[in-house]
Amino acid sequence: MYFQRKNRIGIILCGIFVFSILIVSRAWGNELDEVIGHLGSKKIKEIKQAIQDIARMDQPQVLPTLFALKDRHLRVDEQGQLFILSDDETTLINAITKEKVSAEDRQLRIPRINNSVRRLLSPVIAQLQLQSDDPSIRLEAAKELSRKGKLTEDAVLAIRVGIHKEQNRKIKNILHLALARIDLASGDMDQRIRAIERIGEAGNLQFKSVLEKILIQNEDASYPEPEERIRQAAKKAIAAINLKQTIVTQAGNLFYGLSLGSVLLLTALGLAITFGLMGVINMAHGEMLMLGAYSTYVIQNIFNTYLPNYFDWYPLFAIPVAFFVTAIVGIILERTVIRHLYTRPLETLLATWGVSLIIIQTVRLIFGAQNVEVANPNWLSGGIEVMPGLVLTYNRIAIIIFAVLVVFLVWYILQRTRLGLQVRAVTQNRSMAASMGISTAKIDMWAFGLGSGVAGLGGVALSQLTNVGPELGQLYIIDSFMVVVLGGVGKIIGTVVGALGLGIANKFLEPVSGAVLGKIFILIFIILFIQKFPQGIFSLKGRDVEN
Amino acid sequence: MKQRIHEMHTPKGWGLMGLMGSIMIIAVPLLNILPSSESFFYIPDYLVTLFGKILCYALVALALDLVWGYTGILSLGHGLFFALGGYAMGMHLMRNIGTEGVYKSALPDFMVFLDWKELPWYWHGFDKFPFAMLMVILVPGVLAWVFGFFAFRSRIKGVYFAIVTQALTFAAMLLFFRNNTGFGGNNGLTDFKRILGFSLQDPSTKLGLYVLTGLVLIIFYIFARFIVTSKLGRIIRAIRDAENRVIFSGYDAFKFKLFIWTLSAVVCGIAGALYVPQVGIINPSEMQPSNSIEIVIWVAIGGRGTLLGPILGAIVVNGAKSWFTVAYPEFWLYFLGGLFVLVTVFLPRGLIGILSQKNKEPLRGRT
Amino acid sequence: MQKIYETSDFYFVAFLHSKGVSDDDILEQYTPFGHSDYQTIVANIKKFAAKKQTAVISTINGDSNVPFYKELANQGIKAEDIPVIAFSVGEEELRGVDTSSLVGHLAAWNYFMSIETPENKKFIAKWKDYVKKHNLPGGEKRVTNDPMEATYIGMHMWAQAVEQARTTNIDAVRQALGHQTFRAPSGYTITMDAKNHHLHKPVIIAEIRADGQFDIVWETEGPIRAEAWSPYLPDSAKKVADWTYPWVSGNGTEPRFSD
Amino acid sequence: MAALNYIRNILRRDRVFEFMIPKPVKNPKLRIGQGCLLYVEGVTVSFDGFKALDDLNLYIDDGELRCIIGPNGAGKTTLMDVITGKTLPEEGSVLFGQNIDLLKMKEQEIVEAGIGRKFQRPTVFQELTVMENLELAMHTDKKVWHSLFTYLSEKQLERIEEILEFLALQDHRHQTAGLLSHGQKQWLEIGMLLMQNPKLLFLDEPVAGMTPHEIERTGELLSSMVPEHTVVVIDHDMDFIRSIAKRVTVLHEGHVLAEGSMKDIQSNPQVIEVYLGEE
Repeated sequence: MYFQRKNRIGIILCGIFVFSILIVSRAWGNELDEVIGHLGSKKIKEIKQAIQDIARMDQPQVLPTLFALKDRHLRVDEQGQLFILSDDETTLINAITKEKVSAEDRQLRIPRINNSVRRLLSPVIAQLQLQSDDPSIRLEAAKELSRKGKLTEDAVLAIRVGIHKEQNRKIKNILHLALARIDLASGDMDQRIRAIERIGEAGNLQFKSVLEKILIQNEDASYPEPEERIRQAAKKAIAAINLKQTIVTQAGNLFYGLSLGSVLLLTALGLAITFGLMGVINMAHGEMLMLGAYSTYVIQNIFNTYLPNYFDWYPLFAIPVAFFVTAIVGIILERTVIRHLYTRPLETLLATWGVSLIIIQTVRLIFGAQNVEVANPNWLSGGIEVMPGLVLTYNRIAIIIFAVLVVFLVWYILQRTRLGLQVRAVTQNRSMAASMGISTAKIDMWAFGLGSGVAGLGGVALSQLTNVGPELGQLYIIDSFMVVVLGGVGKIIGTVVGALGLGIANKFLEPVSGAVLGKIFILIFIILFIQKFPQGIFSLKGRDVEN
Repeated sequence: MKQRIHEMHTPKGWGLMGLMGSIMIIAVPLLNILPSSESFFYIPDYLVTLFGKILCYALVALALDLVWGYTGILSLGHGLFFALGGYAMGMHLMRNIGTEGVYKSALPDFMVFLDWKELPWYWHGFDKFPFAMLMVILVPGVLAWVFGFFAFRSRIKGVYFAIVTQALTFAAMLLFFRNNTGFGGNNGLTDFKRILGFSLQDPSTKLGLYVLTGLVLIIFYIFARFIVTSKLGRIIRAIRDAENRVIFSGYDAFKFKLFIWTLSAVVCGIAGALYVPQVGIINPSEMQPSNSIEIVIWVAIGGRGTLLGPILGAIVVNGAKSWFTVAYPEFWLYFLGGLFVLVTVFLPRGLIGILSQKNKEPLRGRT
Repeated sequence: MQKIYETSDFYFVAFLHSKGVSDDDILEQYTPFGHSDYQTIVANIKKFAAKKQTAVISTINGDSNVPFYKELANQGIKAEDIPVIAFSVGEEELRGVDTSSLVGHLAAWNYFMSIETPENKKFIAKWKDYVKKHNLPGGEKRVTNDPMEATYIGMHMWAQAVEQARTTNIDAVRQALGHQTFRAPSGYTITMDAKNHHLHKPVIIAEIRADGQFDIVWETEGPIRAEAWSPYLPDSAKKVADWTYPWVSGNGTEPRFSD
Repeated sequence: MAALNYIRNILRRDRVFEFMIPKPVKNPKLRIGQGCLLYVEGVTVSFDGFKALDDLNLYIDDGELRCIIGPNGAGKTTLMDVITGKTLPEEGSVLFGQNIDLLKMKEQEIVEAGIGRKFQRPTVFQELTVMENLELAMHTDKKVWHSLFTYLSEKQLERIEEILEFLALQDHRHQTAGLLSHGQKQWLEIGMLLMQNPKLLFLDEPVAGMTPHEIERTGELLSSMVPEHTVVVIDHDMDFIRSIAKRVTVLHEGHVLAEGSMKDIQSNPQVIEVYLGEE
């Protein structure tokens, strides 16, 4: 075995890659099939051994079988033959002979794997993927390998081969980084220093402890690492990692803050219209969010049943549906309850609280008291690693963009349309507007519908982040009011600044004080802030303020 | 003096009040003690406890009516003062368990559980009943005074005030949820054994607490009636209607508001202190914003600015809750929500308004 | 191995200390109730895990689990890198989550719906019938879980005890309850401890599957005798729980009414 | 400079940290010299850069009936806000008599010192009876505790009756104020001011919305109040002003444009241009 590997290195160094692979695969043909067969073993130990053997043989054609094992699509019949179940779960493909068979009438067993198998499996898959023709697959594989703390000899070998073959600089660098830990221990001084420099450049936190070991002092103040140059390089690299991590942390906080702020903004924007502009203290606002989220849930189910191929696009369809559903509920609420209360604004608080209880109970009776599942579509799952240690998740990014769009929509409607003009006129001087021929009742209705509809949009966003249940709205109602009051009633820009400010402040505070105290501090800050600026950040000034 | 008594109630009103008061604190206990448990008139022990609990709520509603119904200050945080009074009492009861707790330690059980070695400084003194009672009054009182001082000084009014009080109780709830705050965290304080040497499991102690609650309610009702029929009562109503005019009539409206606000908080604290030994537990969920809104509901449904209305509201709503949540649990929220919408929209003077002529007049100037 | 706590439990930390884990290797994170923004916490977990092999012990309860798991998945934390073990997550909790990216995270409980025993098949079938008959929300997707199984066992044992005692008198039933056995859906015969009235149950650790069900990865060999008090804590070890007739004691150092 | 502004802000009376301001002497005795009751000097107030009052000077003599007129936005209401303590000017001084600095006092202290104010919109306590309205306005101890235990004395009742008669509201004494007619509300408010026994009275548009008959009656009422009280009337209604005015001050863009008898004012070309000319 040892001979063969050494032989292979020799061949590789000669650069005759294709040829070598051909030879090797031919040489291992039967043995490989046998190893693959062990993947279906009943014993986890044997499965692990098989994976290790596969890593040694380095044959990418095993990949589909490995994926099937990982995703529980691998099946074993009584004879121990392996089959790969297709995605639609109708057909089986023999893992070795590749022939198709029907999924019916077979007693099949799923090989059991656990985390220790997966830990073994992922780097092997990555190792095999390094031979892929698709650069993006190679990139992901390289990243996966560079993340692993310990690499097997086979993986190291595969990486060295990969580096040699690789044309793409980016992938090459990542592969070098993956090897850096190994190179650190190499005998070649230059190689070691290069490895340290690479680690420093990459700035990954996981290498910090490795570098710190180099700098450990013995009790007699001497260093186990005798080379001054290495130590200097390590120091520099650690400083670089620290700097990068500080940037990552702060950039992370900023992003998290923006994202939390956007969520707050989306939940509060509808309230900024119904409460801020119209003066209705709408305690059922949270339930509008909840209805928006449930609308998303219903649309998701419809797509799942009737349009499974377009499932990924259900949120886009849910946006207008949620808007109209909640807008209609809002309009009904306005026409039946709120219009009686415009002269008694504080009492809208009481009546809408009653309405919120009724909505919650109705949703409970229809959908049940438990949470319902709203799945992220593929394009909203996962995230992009912009820096090592900082993942921007797609759903958060989408929500930030969505918040911008919704703010723009609200701004446009209020400032650039006739309806908006009339809404502003009615909210500023009801009797004057009425005497100018504006139907205040209609404007109230549309404005409340708009506010509720925007709350529904907030609900769509929330459904992608958190659980959807009847009590969803209750969690956000207090925060929403805080944002609007902080920003200053009657100003959409105040709500925007208030929401983003609170979100960012919260996220910079959270790592320092913890989530619980952070929240308490924010609440106390708001209480104090309102003492000092009773009208919020963007207050109306002048002599009408008191009224 | 005679004239003042007359101003507070007509003779008929005093008579009616006396009747209701005696039903509350004489008839109920007698029906609990005298008839056999099979008798139709027998009031079982669990009902006495339930009544006692509802009377505590009535006391809170009465306190809120002073600030909201009469002074026009809507508080969405009165549950906080109630809970603080309850916690002060709970701390006393907790210390009174002595070494009979689960862990046989001199420390309260939850501290042993959290591996605390000694009593935090703010728990000292609570083993003494008079000190604990002082704290029942001082803790909610001082908090309300400080909060009111800044809020009223900055002329925070209406919705803003309501929302800030809501933030206050929410922040306090989060604080009390933490184990490290030292009040038993999520579980709060419970497993009480005795008060002033009387076992809390004993039905006679519960009856005694019920009668005490009834007495406190009657006394405070008379006191509140005295306040609202005094010149101060007229001033706070004037503040509700036109605060600027009050100021330009030479009154420091700020001080009047602060007085009535602090008084109201103290009464809530006392109600909480009476509540805790009867129900046997106090935990942060009492500080939930929705609890405070429920207090507002009692007052509004009963009829604010009437003193009697809020008491009625607390009894009706909580009575209905006890019945509904057993008989038709899924319709309780419909009932409460619907009642609330209907009362706010069509009966702004509440249930009591149906009984009095005044409901026919439009409600003016109130927010 | 290092551990991270989501909401703290004093006992865990004490247990870890007793196993020689230093405070440096423990990161505790608390959240307010109903918390839904786990960005910072998940980022902290990642940062912590960059240094050493890390496992997360989550005592998050109820609704907050969904946003937590979503954030974990979206920030790319895989079970094989940083496994999360939860004590109050079961089939019902996962009903609101897309579990495909949570595969491999762990849960510890006494029962899982995926247990393959005839008793469990019967139990699930009964539940499905009930759901259908009462037209419960969720319909076909409804699952069974540990608390349901516990209630099922409890009701049956109580009924057995009542039959044996021939009365519903509390003390008589309580006395009859000790020693009751019942063939539980988990496939084990569950016994109520005659002395402390706790149930002897199996402990099962299972991995989350992509379909929201659990794969059992480890289980005790048969039911574990229930201890009323922790033998590891000196204060607790002294205590007695003894409900054997005529004693009545749930939380004392000696049985009450022993004569 | 920014820091200085911040500190100045903190020290402002209408802000939170009031306890940092030195307290004025409580209830100083009013000293009037040279017949002048109120000195307003160099007062400037601005809202968001707009100067509502711009270096305004105004002097009111003891016992006179002064009318202040001016187009919308001239700063009339702001001027009253400054004098009665509702708004704090950036610059300037306001002295009541020779010794009372109004800028250092709270609204209710200013009232106590003897300055009454009627708002533009009638603000009476809608849900209290006419008598209760007058009772609350009465010049007496206005502390919290005192209010809780006090009764109306015979003498105070007499005073209330006297005012009721003066206002011709005897028949309405037990009616809630909200049910009064608009004119009656205005009178009730004037009556409430009189109950305070003020030295100086500010009336913002006292005849707005009144019938001609009511206007006439109000004019008589006001005229009968001087010289016991010093009365300042702010109004638009030129006929009404003409009927009562002895001295008139014209405000324009935050400062005094002209001052003199009604005749002088009517012939002042500047005034005609900015104000009367519009009519």
